[in-house]
Amino acid sequence: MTRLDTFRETMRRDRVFDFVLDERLPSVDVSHGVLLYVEGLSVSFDGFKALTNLNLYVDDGELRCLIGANGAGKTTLMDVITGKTRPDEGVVYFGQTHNLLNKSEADIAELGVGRKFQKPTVFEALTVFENLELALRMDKGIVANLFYKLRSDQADLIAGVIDTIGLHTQIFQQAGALSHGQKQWLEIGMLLVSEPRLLLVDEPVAGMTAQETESTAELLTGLAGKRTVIVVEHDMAFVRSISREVTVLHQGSVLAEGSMDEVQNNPDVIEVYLGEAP
Amino acid sequence: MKLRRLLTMTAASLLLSLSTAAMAAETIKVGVLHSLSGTMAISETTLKDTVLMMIEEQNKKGGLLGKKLEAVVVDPASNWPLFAEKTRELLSKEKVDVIFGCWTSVSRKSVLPVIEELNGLLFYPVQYEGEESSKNVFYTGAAPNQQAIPAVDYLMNEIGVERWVLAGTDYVYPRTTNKILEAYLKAKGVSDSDIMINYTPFGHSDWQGIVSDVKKFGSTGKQTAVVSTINGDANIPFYKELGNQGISAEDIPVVAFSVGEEELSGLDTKPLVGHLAAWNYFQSVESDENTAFIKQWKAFIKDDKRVTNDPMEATFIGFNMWAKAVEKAGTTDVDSVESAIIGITSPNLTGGTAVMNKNHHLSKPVLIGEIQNDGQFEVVWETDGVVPGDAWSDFLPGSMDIVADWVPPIKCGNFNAKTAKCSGQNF
Amino acid sequence: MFSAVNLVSRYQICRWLFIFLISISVPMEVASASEGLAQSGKQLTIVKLSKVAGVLDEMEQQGGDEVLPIFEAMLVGDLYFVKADKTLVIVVERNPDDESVTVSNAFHAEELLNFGKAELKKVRVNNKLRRILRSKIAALTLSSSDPDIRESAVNNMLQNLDDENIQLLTSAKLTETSTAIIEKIDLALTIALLDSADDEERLVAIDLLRGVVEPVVRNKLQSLVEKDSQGKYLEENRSIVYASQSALQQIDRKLRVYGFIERVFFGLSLGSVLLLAAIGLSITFGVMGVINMAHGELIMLGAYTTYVIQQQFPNHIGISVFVAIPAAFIVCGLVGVAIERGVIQFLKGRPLETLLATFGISLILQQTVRTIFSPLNRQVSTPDWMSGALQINPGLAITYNRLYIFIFSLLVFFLLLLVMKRTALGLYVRAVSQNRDMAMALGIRSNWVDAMTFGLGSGIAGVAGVALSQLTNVGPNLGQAYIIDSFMVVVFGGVGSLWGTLVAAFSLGMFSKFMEPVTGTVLAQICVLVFIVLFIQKRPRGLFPQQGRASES
Amino acid sequence: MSDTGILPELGRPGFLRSMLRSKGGNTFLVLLFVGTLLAAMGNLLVPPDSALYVDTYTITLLGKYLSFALLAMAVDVVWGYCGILSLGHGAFFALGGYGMGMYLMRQIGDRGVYGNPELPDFMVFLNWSELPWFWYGFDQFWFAAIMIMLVPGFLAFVFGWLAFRSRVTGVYLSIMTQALTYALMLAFFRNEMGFGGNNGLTDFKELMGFDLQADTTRVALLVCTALTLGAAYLLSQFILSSKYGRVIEAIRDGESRVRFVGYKTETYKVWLFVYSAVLAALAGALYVPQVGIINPGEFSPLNSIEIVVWVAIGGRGLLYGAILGALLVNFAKTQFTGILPEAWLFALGALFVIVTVFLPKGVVGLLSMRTRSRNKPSPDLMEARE
Repeated sequence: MTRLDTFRETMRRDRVFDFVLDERLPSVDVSHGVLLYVEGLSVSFDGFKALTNLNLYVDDGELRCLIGANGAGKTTLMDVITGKTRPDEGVVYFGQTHNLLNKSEADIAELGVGRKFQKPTVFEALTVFENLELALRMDKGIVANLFYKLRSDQADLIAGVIDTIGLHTQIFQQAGALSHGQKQWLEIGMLLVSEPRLLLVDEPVAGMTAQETESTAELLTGLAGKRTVIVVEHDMAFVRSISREVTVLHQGSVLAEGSMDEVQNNPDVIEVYLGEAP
Repeated sequence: MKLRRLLTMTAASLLLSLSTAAMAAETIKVGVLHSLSGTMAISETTLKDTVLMMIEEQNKKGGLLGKKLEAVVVDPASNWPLFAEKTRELLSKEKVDVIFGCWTSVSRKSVLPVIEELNGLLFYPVQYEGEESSKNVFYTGAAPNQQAIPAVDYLMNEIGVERWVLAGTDYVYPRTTNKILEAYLKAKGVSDSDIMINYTPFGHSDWQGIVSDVKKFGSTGKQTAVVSTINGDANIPFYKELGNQGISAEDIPVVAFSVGEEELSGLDTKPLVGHLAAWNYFQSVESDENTAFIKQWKAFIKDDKRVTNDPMEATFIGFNMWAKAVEKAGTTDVDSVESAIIGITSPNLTGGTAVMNKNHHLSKPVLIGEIQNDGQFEVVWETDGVVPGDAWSDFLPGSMDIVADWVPPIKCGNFNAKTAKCSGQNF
Repeated sequence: MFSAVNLVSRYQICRWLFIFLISISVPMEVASASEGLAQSGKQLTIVKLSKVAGVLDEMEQQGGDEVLPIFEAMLVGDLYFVKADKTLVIVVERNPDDESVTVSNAFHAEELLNFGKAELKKVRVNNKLRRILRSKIAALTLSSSDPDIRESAVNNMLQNLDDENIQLLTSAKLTETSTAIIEKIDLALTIALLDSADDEERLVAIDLLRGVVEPVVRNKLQSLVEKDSQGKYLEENRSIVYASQSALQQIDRKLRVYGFIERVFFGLSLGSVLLLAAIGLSITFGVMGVINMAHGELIMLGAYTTYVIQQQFPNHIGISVFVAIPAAFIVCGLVGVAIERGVIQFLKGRPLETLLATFGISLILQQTVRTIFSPLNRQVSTPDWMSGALQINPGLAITYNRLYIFIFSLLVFFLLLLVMKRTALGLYVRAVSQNRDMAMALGIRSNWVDAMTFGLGSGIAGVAGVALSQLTNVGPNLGQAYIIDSFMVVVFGGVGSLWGTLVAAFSLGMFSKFMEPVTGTVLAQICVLVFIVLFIQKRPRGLFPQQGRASES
Repeated sequence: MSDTGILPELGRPGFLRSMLRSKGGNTFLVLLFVGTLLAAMGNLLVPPDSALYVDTYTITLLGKYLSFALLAMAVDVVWGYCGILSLGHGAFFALGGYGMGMYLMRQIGDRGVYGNPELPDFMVFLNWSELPWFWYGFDQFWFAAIMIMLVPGFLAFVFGWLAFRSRVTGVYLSIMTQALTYALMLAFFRNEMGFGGNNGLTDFKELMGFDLQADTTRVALLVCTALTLGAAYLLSQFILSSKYGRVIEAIRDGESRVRFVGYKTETYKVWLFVYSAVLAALAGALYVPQVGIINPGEFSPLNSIEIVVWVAIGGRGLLYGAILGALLVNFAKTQFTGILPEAWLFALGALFVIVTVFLPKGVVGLLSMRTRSRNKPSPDLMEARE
């Protein structure tokens, strides 16, 4: 290759240098269609088995609901996926290549795993805008943040999300002053602006009005396809309204998997879970 | 707005209150620079009261040069940088003519540059490690050769001590004293293996290990003694541990340089009885001056239980010498007093007279006392005459050649006799 | 360990019996009283201290048994003389009311006199004279009817084995009935044999002294293996040198073992102090999450309570400690409840703020104590049963005060454990600490539980103060010396775990005591701190972390 | 979608804009500038017998207060903004002070009492024969200046890196920092360390060739301290009003949540801690030549806690609050200890309790609360934080 060729190659106008590229999703290999692998996962606290040999596979672009009684291990599973809790044994892979178990919470989040907590956790001393800005997908290093200025595309994104979550009048209000439901929305908003590959949503509609619940359902179903979503929820009607695939957890392992109808007719499920309801 | 006003007001009042200069003096001002709060308050408050008593006494006699004396008391709060700050306040704001103050070496070191810069006058009343002689400071406490060396002589000659434990708190006074003693003992033919040196932190309370080591060290059949430069609070647990481990004053006597009547007052002296202390003064010494002084003190402080101690005597002597020098010079001007005071004598409370030497240290008798049940000392030995205080030890290699002599032609606090040079003076 | 000691001594009894058979006895004539005694007695009041020893010899020769009361009085400092006529008198009673002293004439005990304090002067003694007096008294009391006096007399003579004393001992042995004292006498005679002219006897003696840890023996043997400046042994008979060397080795081996045991005890003792100081904190910090910086001051209050109680019972020092323990618990407990109700309850869930507020309280408490009791240290006497040491053997002694405090600390610990595990209060406390809302929903008055918990922790701090008053100075700064150490112990052990606090206290105590000979005290302390700082990086929740989901968040 | 064009402007104001909007901050900067200027002129230009004369005592006192203010600000940066309650900032302050002290000691040269050109007096005194290796280079100001920031910064980095990486937080961290400064205190008390033991370093003669006892030098030092304080204030303001600052505040309120958003909070905290330590060290370095002594007492845990109190009283989470607190408390201390030494500890203790229980936002918080209740609209909410 001649020098000129090298030059031309370097100066090709349809490409940019790597360092000019930022805020790109790290590449996640989903060549087999599966985004999340959870295999043989066991977690115990002080003798109590929170998860026992749990297996779960979530496809790319899927919307999956996790249901189960209290203590079934739903939140613990999310904790493991996001790096908060280290399992005793088992494997968690994000795509084909990323082993989530040896990564820190921040690294996992950077990979594109976003989480909404059961109890809304927003930064109360910051404004709604700042909360969203903080969650933006961007370089999370110190120097970058020290000299950071909001770009117009990011501003557009935030504006869009604010429209979605309906907090337009509260943009510059401190998040601490929001109502419970508004905080839920804000947290969902933070999840949206971070543009994650995988969304873990823990009880999104608790404390919401029926109307809000409906729009949440709309939002989540709208996301599916573009992103992968795992929802933990107790509200069966809500689950039914959004879900195509449901996983039932019981005592730390998967009891049943399938569509809502299938699951509801599963005798095991009826016995341990739904059987209690009526 | 309010905030701004508040800030402005604070700043303004700050500047105003600090810059009001003192009015011209109708009286002779005596600065008292002793900690009244913090860790050193225990010891120093007494000295503040002593100075106040002396001033009251002097005023009863008609003051000095026809003027009344006025005490200016400040509290440096056992905080060493604050000592320097308060000295500056005394000298530049209050314009005092003399300062009585300081207890610890570090406080004196902190004050030193300021007092030399502003040409003040300081009387320092506590025994210390020596190695210093400032133009502006008069040292009325004991130098190491007025306390440590006579004590060792006593133990060696009268008790027949052959093995030595030099135990001290880890700061400059014990370090220096022990260095001097080590050199002195070696010069006397004591071998290295018969000297044990140990340092502990301030306020050390767990003495089991060290006392057990001392016990082992002393069990070789040779008479052993502990020379203790252990500071204040750490002493009681030390003596208690000695007593509990069955070491009596007869087996291994401890001679201390920082344990006096004040430290013993109100303490359970049972474990201490028979141990020794070396000072220039004990309350138990019988003399007319001392009886009068004790009476005066108890009346002044309105407490019959209060005791007197060595630094109080040093304050007493220092104050009397200053008063005499002022009268001799006819002025309170620092330079005149400085040259007038050399050679001035003042009666000791223990009998005899103290003399201010050319090196700004005193000649004083040295007494060894044994601790009694009642917290007093019984004098068991004393030097034949007075011992002149030596600013620079003859037993340290660094200071052997240095002499302090504030009389012309030398007029230097650290004159190197070998090189005939005077270095490091702040004026 | 104790049985091992017994075995050894039994073995030695057999050996000394052998010595007994070969020893010869020389009866001693007791000198009769002489007229010159009073005359030489007067000398005591005149001569310089360095000459007094000679006067004492003279008196002993002249007076015989008669001088015993004089010597004893002189030893304890009760011998005075009348300034006017230099008559020696012995103090019988001091009358504090009118400052007068009742005395008896030193030579006619029945003659009682009354003097003003100023008319008398003490006969001066120093430590050297006391030693001489003690050995003279020993010689005179060797035939005393009290075995304790006889034993201490023999012990005194052990230090000074001259011909005269050996003769005294030999004769005393014939009439001695107590086996313990006979053993001691035999030991003395065996040591004396080392100076015998017969090398065979000396070898036998060395063999007998093998493994005896009495310091006198070791020093004596050491002198047998000394070399002169050319490196040649002073002792001519090589076999004696070798025998002594091997005997010494055996003694040193034993001493090393004892030294190790002693160090372990030191570690345990320091550990027990740390445990006492930290355990109250472990309750308030571990269970309630309150950073009580005033904890040290509560310890200090406990110590001052001891002082006040002792002031109330000046004649019953021994019992006052037992009164002080509940008193300190109540006083500090109440102060603790007051602190909780007054300040801490407003700071729920803000641990860092409790740190600041309680630090302010600690300053106030310190200054209050300073105002009430003066900044000087206060006198807390040690009861007799707590002073002295348990002499296990001549090479190993354990001081009583530390021993009792060690036992006491364990007692407090297990009592607390019992309270926490077996009582309703303990149950409530644990319930509230794990889930306040749930506990409240179950009808537990969480405010009351908080106050009680804090009171309990504070009360225990007070009890620790009682123990510490026996070891260290009782002054306003007492608490500050322990607060950082206490926090270190609790954090190291794992917050909320009582057992963790126990293990942490003792292991830190051991660690620093075993570091001490290597590094010195200060460095040992620094090492402990650095060690804990590093350890916490490795295990942020301490040795015994509280587990479970609750601790995760 | 609605109009989003205004968002970037309204969102987070730029540094300059935020400065302009911070009334308290501006007042502070102006006061600092004017006060220092007046004091300097009052000392140098006004004749000593004039009523307007500012004596040297006041100058050194002001210098001391300002160094304390810088120190308080350093603590506020980590505590008020990031929730790291450091009870060991006195250690960084003292280390900075020792760095400066070592330089000043070397400047004495052969003017020490023993006349040794190489060794400081206390070393001759203890029969040391040569300069310990860690004293090398301190005869050069540039080297000393670097070390003053490097050593405490490095210590803070190592400590912070270990602690934050292991997620030692809250109370544990506070106690660890306390242990750190306590250990350092014990170490510096040891004479073998080669830092002068209990006596510390004192009897300084000159700084960069200027006589330390000259009035001009003192005024210059005061001006330097004021400038450093001002610069540090602006820099801290810049850092804390950047997005980095938002993250820091978010960490204070919910560290694990920030981690789930993808920020490596350890790194954020470590660098903030290092920055704060360097500020504290600078304060120490400015403090030493003005008071003339540095000794291990500065490491005492009590001192570090007192710094925290200044911040708490002034108002944490506000830079000028911390500064105001340091000035107020120290001014009160100077006044009180002169009049009623006994009462000072009572007053200080009571202040602690009252401020923590009733005034969690300190004096400034009290003031700004008033201001806010008068200006109803919400934009002020933003300002209150700046």
